[in-house]
Amino acid sequence: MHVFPFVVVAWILAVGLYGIVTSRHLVHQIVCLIVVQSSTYVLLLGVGYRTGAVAPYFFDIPGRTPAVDPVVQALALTDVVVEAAVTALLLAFAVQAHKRFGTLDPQELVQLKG
Amino acid sequence: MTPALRRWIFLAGAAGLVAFYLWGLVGLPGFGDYPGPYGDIINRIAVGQTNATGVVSAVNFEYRGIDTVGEEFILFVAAAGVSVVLRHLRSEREREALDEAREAPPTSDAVRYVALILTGPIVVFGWWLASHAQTSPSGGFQGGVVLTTAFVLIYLAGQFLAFQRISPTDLTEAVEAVGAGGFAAVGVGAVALGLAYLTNFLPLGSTPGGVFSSGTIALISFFVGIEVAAAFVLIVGELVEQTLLVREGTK
Amino acid sequence: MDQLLALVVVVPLLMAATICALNPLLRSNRRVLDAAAIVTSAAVAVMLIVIMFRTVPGDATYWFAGFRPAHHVAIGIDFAVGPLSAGLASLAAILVTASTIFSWRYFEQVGVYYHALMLTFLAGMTGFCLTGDVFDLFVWFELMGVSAYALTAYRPEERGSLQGALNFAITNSVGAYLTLSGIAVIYGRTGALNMAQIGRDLGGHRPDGLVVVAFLLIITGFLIKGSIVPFHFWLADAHAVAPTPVCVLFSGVMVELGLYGVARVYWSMFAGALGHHAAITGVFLTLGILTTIVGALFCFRERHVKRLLAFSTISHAGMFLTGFALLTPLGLAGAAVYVAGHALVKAALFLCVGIVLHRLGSVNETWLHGRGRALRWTGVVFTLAALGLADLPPFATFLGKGWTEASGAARGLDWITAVLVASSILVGGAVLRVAGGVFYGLGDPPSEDLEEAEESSEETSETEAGKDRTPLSMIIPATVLTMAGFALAFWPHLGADVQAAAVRFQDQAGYNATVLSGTHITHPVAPFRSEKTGVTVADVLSGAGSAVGGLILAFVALYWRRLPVLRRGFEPGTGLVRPIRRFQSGVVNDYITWIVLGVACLGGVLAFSIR
Amino acid sequence: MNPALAVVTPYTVPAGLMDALQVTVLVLIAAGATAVVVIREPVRQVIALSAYGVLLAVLFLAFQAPDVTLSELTVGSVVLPMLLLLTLAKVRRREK
Repeated sequence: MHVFPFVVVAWILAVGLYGIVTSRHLVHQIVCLIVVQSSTYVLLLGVGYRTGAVAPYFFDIPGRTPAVDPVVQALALTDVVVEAAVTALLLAFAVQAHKRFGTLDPQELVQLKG
Repeated sequence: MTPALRRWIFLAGAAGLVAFYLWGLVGLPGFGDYPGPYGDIINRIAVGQTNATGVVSAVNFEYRGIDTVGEEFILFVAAAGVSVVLRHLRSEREREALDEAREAPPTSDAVRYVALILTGPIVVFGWWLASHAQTSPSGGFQGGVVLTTAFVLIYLAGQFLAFQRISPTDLTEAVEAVGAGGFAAVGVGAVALGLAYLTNFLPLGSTPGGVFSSGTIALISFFVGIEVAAAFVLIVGELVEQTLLVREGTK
Repeated sequence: MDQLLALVVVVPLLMAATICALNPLLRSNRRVLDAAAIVTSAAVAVMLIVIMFRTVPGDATYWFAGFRPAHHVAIGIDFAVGPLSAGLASLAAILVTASTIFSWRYFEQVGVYYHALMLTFLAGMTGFCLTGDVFDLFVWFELMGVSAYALTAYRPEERGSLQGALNFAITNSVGAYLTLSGIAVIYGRTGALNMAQIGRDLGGHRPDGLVVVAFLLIITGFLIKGSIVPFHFWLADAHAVAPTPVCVLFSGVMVELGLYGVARVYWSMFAGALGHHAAITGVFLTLGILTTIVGALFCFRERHVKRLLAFSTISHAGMFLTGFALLTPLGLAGAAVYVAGHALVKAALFLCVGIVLHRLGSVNETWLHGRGRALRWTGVVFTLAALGLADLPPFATFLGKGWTEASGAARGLDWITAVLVASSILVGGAVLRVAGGVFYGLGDPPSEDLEEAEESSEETSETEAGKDRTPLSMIIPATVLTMAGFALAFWPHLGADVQAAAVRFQDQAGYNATVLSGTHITHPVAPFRSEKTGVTVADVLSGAGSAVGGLILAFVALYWRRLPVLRRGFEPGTGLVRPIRRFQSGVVNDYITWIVLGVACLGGVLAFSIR
Repeated sequence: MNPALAVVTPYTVPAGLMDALQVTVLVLIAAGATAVVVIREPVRQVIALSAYGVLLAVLFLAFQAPDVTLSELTVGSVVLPMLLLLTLAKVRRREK
């Protein structure tokens, strides 16, 4: 359990990148980008975790109870919003690209090169 | 580059990247041993300083409030970008097609009733989340997204026309801008009083955890809630409109 | 506490929200929108210049929501601003002002969103320059990025602009997530997000794997934004298709902000731990020189004028990175002045290209040959700016390059001079070739490359082409920017002031004290001393040599087919670069592959050289 | 704080059980991410993504992050799949 969550993080990152690189469909590629980003959530919450501690809410528990790190949770929330925003924008691009190119294969979405 | 060649180059690179990444990750203190001090300090002082018992909201809206301002504007930009990119699709002819498409909602009755029944509770739930940022695991963002879901249910329940009635685009845009701008403006309130930007200048309330406790945190959470709900409604609305357009085109 | 520090970010954001809220009212009233955007960005520029001068005696800090550090531990987010960061941010604001003025007559139709996106873009760039918190750095980086993606696709009816925006967004998002991973890793070690605090906690220990990994991951996103080889592929795709006023910002400051991010992160967080290892210089110098050469070669063979300027930006980004890589105050000061001078003339060049597009409806050098004769004043401004880009004294660019070279020579790296001069000649030659061919009809039009002709055919709808007059609102910003690039070199004590700012930027202990204790201490402990900054004969020779070389090269390229040697079958530049061209495939899958391979290779080199 | 509430001892899951839960979910997440990438048919992939979002949400709950759980559930397994399906609907109709 010492490093296992972090190994999973590296695995998710690598798998997501593999998906982006081998993708033949833009929507598939965007989903793979979501997977890449999900590795950062697991990493963030993983580094802020403390064994046996409670969630950082002190409504009905005493203020001195050991709690996990609230900061990484705030960062992860920001991260989720960024994910939603970037994905929405990319999907709009994809819809337009499909209209203009008639395909969503990144290899054929080539207007410019060189 | 052929796909096969690309895959091999990638696999070589990824093997190196993962090895390198793991070399760094094994240097972490180990899972479950968060070393502090940032989070521990916040956990110790937050309830006393802000009267918010939900410390994550206190971090989001107060200690690291400027981050959240940036974050809300990222969403704001995304909604604007989606509008820019998709609105160019609509020529006049397509607009007419769209008006016709609105007449024919392809939803089954069962789905409609279920959706209609769910809408009320979801609005209430979303509102509760957005207004309890300071006490419990919730906040403007989650509340806003839940509110969006309510709009989508209305869409399922009725028809696209109703969706348009609930959220005429201009109004939604204005609400979104007011949400994002309102958050930024709450911060300016502190500047006007000679305090640092985003300083919590409202009374904190007498008991930690009350709905109106924690001063600006509750206010900011409210603005975030409407900003998020409006932004997602805009994004979903644009995509729904696109889908309807083509549906009409294939008939 | 200086409220201006918060207002420079908040004001553009509030204005963006306001104009969107008033969308129905403003939609038919475009001039109000234009005026709002111009006034806001100009006001931000003025505020930032004021901040820059106020921070000359010592860095300023601003703690949001009033949470000052308790017992030297930061609990809030700070803006920690010195003259270099404020100067770079004001450069961004100046360019946004110039391009919004230019847009006054440029777009036939423009919605509310264009102005709102320009303002959020400005806020993102400003926040990125000023922040002292590493996660906040990521937030502004993303705001800047998302605004830039949306602006790239501002004309989605064209195929190229979608492809450019997609490649831009996907590569830069992957980079941003790697940056975020690095931030999370370093947070796991130090439990801090404030850059000064992280620097203090890391300093004094031997760098282990975690520190090296965090450093490389964090800067990967910035290197991608900074278009450093092999992470540069997205740039030409995005620049070729973004609306020209937006290109001004992309080339002028956005790329440079990426490199600023590298320097900021290194000097405030990692310098103490990584040491001023020869390996750091080696790695960044290699990247910088490689980028310089690749960018210059691609630039010279390009016929699509916007892409040509884009590749010149890549080449210059390499030169800036070279200045940083020396790790000396003079190298950093040279890079800073070079960035400023380059931004001004590059912006002027892009604006002139916008005018050409507005009047003639094309950016294809072959087609445009001789057709720009009527645009006399535009031709003069373009040529002057091109000479500035080729480092002709007394444009500020020659000082920046000269100081970088002088500092390199002082570290025994004389060969840097040769590489920089050669690249400047190639880049200057390419741009001057365009100037001579398009505006004066000199020589022969370059031979038509069919593939490229197709690429640049889709260039007409961003502005209503075929206008008879050039509006003053277009030519004046271009002229003023060129003159500013000229005047910057005459700034009294420019070298001494900028080098003093660079010394402070590199003084990690001083930065820590300012941020965490609120005290100003000056004890330059940088490993390299300040150097002499006056204008030396070597600076003038190197700058003038580049410009003259560029002129000669431009004439050779224009009159190539009339020269008696090697006339047949060999166009200068093309044969040289054709094999490399395959790399610029336009397929984002390839670009991500190169990014992954690049990070792995850099990681390997760093792992074996720093320990 | 209400003194009556202050004496309540928070319920904590026994450490061994928590470890087991976390390991199980982490393994499932690694498999889920792989599945999302490997499934090439876009609509099925979106469904897999939705399930992956739920897995992440469970993990975040086990990491004591209820706030992030809620966000991940609403965004990761509802809103994003919805946006993706709308995009696919648009794109597929055109292909016919």
